[in-house]
Amino acid sequence: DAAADGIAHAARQIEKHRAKPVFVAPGAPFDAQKCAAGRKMLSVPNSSANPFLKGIIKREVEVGKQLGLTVQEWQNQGQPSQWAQGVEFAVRNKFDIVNLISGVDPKTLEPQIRAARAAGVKTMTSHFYDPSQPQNPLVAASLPVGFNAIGKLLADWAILRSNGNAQIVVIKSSEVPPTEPLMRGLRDELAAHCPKCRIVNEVNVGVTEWATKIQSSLQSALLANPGVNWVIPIYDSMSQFVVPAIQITGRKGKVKVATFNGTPFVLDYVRNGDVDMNIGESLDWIAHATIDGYLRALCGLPVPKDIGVPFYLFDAGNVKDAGVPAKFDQGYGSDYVAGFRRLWGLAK
Amino acid sequence: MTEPALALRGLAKSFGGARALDGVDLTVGAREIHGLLGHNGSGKSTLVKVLSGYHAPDPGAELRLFGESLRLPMTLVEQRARGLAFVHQNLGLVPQLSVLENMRVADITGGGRPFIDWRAQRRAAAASLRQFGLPIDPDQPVSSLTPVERALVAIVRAFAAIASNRRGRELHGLLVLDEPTPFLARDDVDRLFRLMRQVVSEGASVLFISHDLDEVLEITDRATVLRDGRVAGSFETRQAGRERILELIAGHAPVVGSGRDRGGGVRAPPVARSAEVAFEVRDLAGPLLQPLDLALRRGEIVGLTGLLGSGYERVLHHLFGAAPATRGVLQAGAERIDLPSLVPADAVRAGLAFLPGDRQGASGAGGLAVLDNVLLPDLRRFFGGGRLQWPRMRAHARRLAERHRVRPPDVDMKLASLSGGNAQKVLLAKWLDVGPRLLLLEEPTQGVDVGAREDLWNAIREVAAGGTVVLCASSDLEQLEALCDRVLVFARGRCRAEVGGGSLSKAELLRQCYAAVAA
Amino acid sequence: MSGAPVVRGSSPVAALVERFALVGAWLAVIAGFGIALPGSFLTWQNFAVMFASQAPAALLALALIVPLTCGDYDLSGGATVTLAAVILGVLNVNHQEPIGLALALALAAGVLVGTVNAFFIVYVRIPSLVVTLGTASLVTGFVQWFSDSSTISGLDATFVDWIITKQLFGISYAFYVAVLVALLLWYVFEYTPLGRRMLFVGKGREVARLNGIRVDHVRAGALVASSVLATLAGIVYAGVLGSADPFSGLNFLLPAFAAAFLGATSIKPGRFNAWGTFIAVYFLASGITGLSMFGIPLWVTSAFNGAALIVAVTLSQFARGRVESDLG
Amino acid sequence: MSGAPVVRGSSPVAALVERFALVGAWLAVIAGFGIALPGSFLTWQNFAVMFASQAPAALLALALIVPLTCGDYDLSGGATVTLAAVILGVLNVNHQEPIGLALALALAAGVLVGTVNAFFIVYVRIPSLVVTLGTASLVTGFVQWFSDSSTISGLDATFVDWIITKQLFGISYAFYVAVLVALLLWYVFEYTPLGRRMLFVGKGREVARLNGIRVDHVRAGALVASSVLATLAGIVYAGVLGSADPFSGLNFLLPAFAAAFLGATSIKPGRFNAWGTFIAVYFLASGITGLSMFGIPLWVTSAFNGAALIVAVTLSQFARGRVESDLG
Ligand SMILES: Nc1ncnc2c1ncn2[C@@H]1O[C@H](COP(=O)(O)OP(=O)(O)OP(=O)(O)O)[C@@H](O)[C@H]1O
Ligand SMILES: Nc1ncnc2c1ncn2[C@@H]1O[C@H](COP(=O)(O)OP(=O)(O)OP(=O)(O)O)[C@@H](O)[C@H]1O
Ligand SMILES: [Mg+2]
Ligand SMILES: [Mg+2]
Repeated sequence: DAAADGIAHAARQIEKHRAKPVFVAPGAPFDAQKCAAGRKMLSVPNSSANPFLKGIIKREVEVGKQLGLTVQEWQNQGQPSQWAQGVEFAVRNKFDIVNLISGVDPKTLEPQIRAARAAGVKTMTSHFYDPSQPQNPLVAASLPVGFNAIGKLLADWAILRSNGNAQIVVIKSSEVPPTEPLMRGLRDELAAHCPKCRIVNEVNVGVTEWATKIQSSLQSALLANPGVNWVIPIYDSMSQFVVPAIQITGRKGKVKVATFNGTPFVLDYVRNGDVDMNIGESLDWIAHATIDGYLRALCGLPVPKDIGVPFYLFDAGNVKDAGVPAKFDQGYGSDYVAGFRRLWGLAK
Repeated sequence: MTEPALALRGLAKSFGGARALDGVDLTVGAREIHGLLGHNGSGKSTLVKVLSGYHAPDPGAELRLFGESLRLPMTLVEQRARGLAFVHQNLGLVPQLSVLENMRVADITGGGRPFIDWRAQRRAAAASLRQFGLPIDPDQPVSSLTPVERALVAIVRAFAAIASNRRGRELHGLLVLDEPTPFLARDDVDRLFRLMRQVVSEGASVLFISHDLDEVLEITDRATVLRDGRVAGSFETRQAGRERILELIAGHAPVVGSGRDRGGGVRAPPVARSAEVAFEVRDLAGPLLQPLDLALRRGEIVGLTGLLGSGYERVLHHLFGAAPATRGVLQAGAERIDLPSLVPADAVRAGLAFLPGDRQGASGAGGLAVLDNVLLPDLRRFFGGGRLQWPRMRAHARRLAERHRVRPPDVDMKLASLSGGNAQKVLLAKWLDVGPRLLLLEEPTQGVDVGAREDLWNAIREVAAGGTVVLCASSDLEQLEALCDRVLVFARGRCRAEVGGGSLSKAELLRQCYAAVAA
Repeated sequence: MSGAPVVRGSSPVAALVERFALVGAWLAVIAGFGIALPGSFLTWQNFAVMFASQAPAALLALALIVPLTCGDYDLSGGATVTLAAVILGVLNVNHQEPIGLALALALAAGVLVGTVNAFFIVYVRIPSLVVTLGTASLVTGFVQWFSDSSTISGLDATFVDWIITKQLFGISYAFYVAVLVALLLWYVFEYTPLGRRMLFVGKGREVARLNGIRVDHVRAGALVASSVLATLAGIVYAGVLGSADPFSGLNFLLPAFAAAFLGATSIKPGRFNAWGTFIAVYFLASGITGLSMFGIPLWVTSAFNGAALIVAVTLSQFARGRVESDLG
Repeated sequence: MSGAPVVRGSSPVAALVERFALVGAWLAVIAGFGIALPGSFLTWQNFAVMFASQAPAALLALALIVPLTCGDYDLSGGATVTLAAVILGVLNVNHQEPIGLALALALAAGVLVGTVNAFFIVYVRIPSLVVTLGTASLVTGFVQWFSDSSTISGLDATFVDWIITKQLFGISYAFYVAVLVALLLWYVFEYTPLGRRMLFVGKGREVARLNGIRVDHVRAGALVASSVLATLAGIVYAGVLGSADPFSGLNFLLPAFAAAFLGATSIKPGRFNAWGTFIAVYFLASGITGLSMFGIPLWVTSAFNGAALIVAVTLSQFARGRVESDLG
């Protein structure tokens, strides 16, 4: 019947992401050093206080060193006016690329990006759009992430682990653009493959209000809906407020959590059984892929339509690979490093 | 024991050069009620505040309490151990807090006991209130009390403190009362006196400050008169005659005579009774003011006086809308101003001007420059070409400062850093400069030195000569004599007498003041 | 009750209404949601959960009323909460120090912050608002450096158990920490000379001096106490989350002030008082819990906070005849 | 200059030092980073950009000093900035209304917020801190609902051009908006009777009243002006980014207050003044920009803000002999 088929489908999807990630070349080999020689990239994170983004930039700097690409971070406190200053800074100081990482929406900087383009500075985004989303016309190149696919994966996991009967509370932040495709994926997958599953409640909490509002509103939602057996905080840094909410309402064990990002402290939660599953990405891999993609764009080569960093599911079974306590890049294997070096002609 | 309760030697206190107290010796015997007299600003309250440890005195003062030598300022513990209790002139109550808290402040804020037994505190407070026959709920906020009740609360507080400090069966302590009586009705005063006699009979001593000679003569054993921060005399009250005391208080100030002569010379001839009536006050009454009718003629300078607390200064507050009157009308020519609804802004627009007595508090912004303060009332004059013209303003302010001999004549200086007297000159100059129709002055020359006083007087006479009506509330009788055409004498909120024409002399005024209270 | 006097404006009745209006409002909110959602809202568990998870907020609000009573603002309270949490996290998790030491150092940090505040406010005589605005961002900077801006989970299990797992009457101990602090402040404010000294300092510095109270000592003490209580709030916060969150400090500050001012309209109207503040925190929390159980979007809760504050203070202002209040 | 008096405590020299200390500090910061990063920091463009992108911050700080001068706090300023931006976004983008109408309504919203504040502060006599704390979260709630908590881009192109693209001396017009407002406030504070009245209301309400100033009118006016200027800040903010961001309101508030207090230590020490505030904003911005260019870790910048504020105010306090200041 439909329910059984759905569970089977979910199982197939999950299996795809249980295997150790394998490196798939994003394009033809090219002389990355020649292309990168003397070029400069300014990486503007959503906020310098975000360890995930900071991690990516740190690794971009290292990768850049190998290729002769200068990478600099634009320190900021998450204020759009500071991002604007960053773009202007890049223009003035003849950077070649402005790299807007995850969360800096080009549309909040259109005047500056237009100016940059006029000055011959290419603005690129990575880890921001979903392939299904049209990228901002001012952006020279962008390396999207399958947020939609992630939504589907989260749904599949819930379907599989709940035997096709997931009663879900979702915690989301609508103001962050990736949320929309991710939620779409989640809903579609549930609709398509789980007749009995329901999203009981979607709690929308602004990023600035996570600390003050997630815990209390989730507690209320859980108490108001005793049937709930899944909580999906779509970004895993939310879970530091989700886990205590479940604990304090005495639903530990009855309510499971699945989330996305692979932030170390959340992987620790997985190890302790507070979180059932966390979809992770390797920061170092993202850094490699970003620089690979950008250099291709810079040198007029075809740009991959996707950042191509595989999602890897961490659950109780494999989370120890991520380290104890967990680290950002562990558990994803490392053949991608060799892979990229070969592509870039640094190794044969 | 024969040791005096209090023995002060060479007590001096200066405020930035101003000597409020200058080598004062004061002895209060055991079981003695000692009077302390002196005109306004003579240093009485300052002496009290030094005793209470609020002011640190200038070095060199000696203090012996019950034979024991102590360093000033005394700590609170020292004071309480020796049974010192005060009724400060400003009473020292916090309006937002309850009667209970204010009455028991010493107990409930004092260290020592680990926690407050409110039942006991409330009982104690209630008991003291009952003993004084006060129908006051201890849980009322002080802000909801009438001034009389507030004074009584402060008094009861002090008596309770004394009564609680026994050595064996003997009461032991010194009760200091800084002008407690002005607000009190006669029978309250009597009750106060009975209590004073009682505590003294039980062994305590009292230092009693008052302007009311009859009170002093009635209650005190000995008395000391302060004048300009020095001791003018100290005597057995019974021996000293009333006139002698008045003379000690008034002193033989050099300017009295000369002031009068020159005053006479400069003063515009007494305004003819025929001069047209510019303002008419009808049926003015306020919380502490009995109904008053008053006709003011163009160019007239009318004085208001009385002893502290007689409420004469309130006439000004009500006329200006600074404190709302309960009823009354001010008829200014055709214009009819309803006083209960009057606010200062409208008063100013109607051509009134008011110089409050509390000078730093209400009449000038100490944090701002002399220039700012002196030009505030009418800035439109200097608003030309779409801007305030500072050069003109500065020049004008300088002229005013020089004209009124403000020292130093630096108009960019903070008002607060001027001397008291100089600050006063600035604030008076402010109003004189705009030439109001009715000028309300409260202690216009307080703290101003003798020479400058004359100048201010002349300035006031000048505006009067220009047709301005001046109402001058002051307890400085010499000033009233020199300045006014006639003077209204108040007591307990009612106008008791009018002194004018030839009979207007300092001595006469003094007599009337004390007669009025007695009445 | 025969406690410290309750200063009242007008009639005894109006006074009583004023004193317990907030409690009434709270009960009304509970009744309202209780009728609407009997099964979920009106359950012991719901309140148990709310009591425990709001404990840090309550502690911070209580911390703030200490200097407020003496007439000083402590805007660094929020940052101090985070500071304490992060010190626990870094020392206990990253450096594997015993929890006891971490706790001691967290509290010590509170003493330090408070002392710095007191020095600049009382000795240098800079307005408290300015000083604590500055120290707030200094502390924030330190926190970002010390925690590397990342959340630290895995705090000592026994510590977390004591705060959140262990329960009495089905309520985690966290709540009782807040209750104890409220009791302590209530006792100090109401029944000790120190409390009265603070009150006199706050309501009339001059008179306080005239009565021989060491105004500077009292103010300094209050500022230190406030910071220490804020660190306690941070410790409980870390316990409730089981992790140290380096960001949220500031978000707690304004609601805490709101609760403090709201609390000052009840129980002892016109004065910052422990139980009023305590009730205010849980009144606001109840409203928000009920609203979110209805699945009402979160923006309503922000509005609810603001509206509740203004309405409550306005009512009590009219109850006392719109006299200029000397709060804030 | 022979303008309004600069009241001084002690010696003229100390006074002069005090007046221009902040300017000196600014120059020092510029010199420092200039030597370190001649190529990038010490360029006209760098300052041009900083001037433009900090214009909203400057406008908000200027808005705050209006009620501060009259002795009232406006904590709703930050929320009002966001309110204006979001009104522009929703009306002009989502509802396709002409930008002119959107601008008019944004400013009208400012008048409304200011009037509400004034009503509760001046008429009901609730402390400004409490009222604006409440309205701040009310406005925040409204903004989240109105904007559906999401960033809105695609504002009218000509509007954006006017704010950020069009330049004079290489600086976007945004900056000149701030300059104009600073000029206006400077003119009002220094050269109009109104400004003097505000000053007296702030320095001594009773004095002001007894000199015939309608204190309530002045305070109400100041509160409305403050909210309107805050909306102007929001409009410029939206223009600078070409989009409306519903969240950054609060981030602006505390730095703006810091700038206001910092500004009150210079030019006209002891008074909130337009140019002092203006300079303070850009002094802090220069420091932060320099630090970011250096790639100095973020926590340093946070600390820098706080340290700069405390150090500056402390110095000026010692310059004036630690007298109780009547700011804040
Ligand atoms: N804090 C102060 N700063 C400056 N001068 C002061 C201060 N307190 C009192 N003075 C001045 O000291 C002098 C004595 O004041 P004091 O209050 O002792 O007079 P007094 O005898 O109590 O007068 P009154 O009978 O009116 O109460 C006055 O010139 C007064 O202006
Ligand atoms: N806080 C202050 N800062 C700067 N200068 C001050 C300050 N206080 C007083 N001065 C100056 O000290 C001098 C003496 O002031 P003081 O108050 O002692 O005068 P005074 O003797 O009381 O005169 P008056 O009898 O008019 O009150 C004056 O020139 C005054 O400007
Ligand atoms: Mg006196
Ligand atoms: Mg003097």
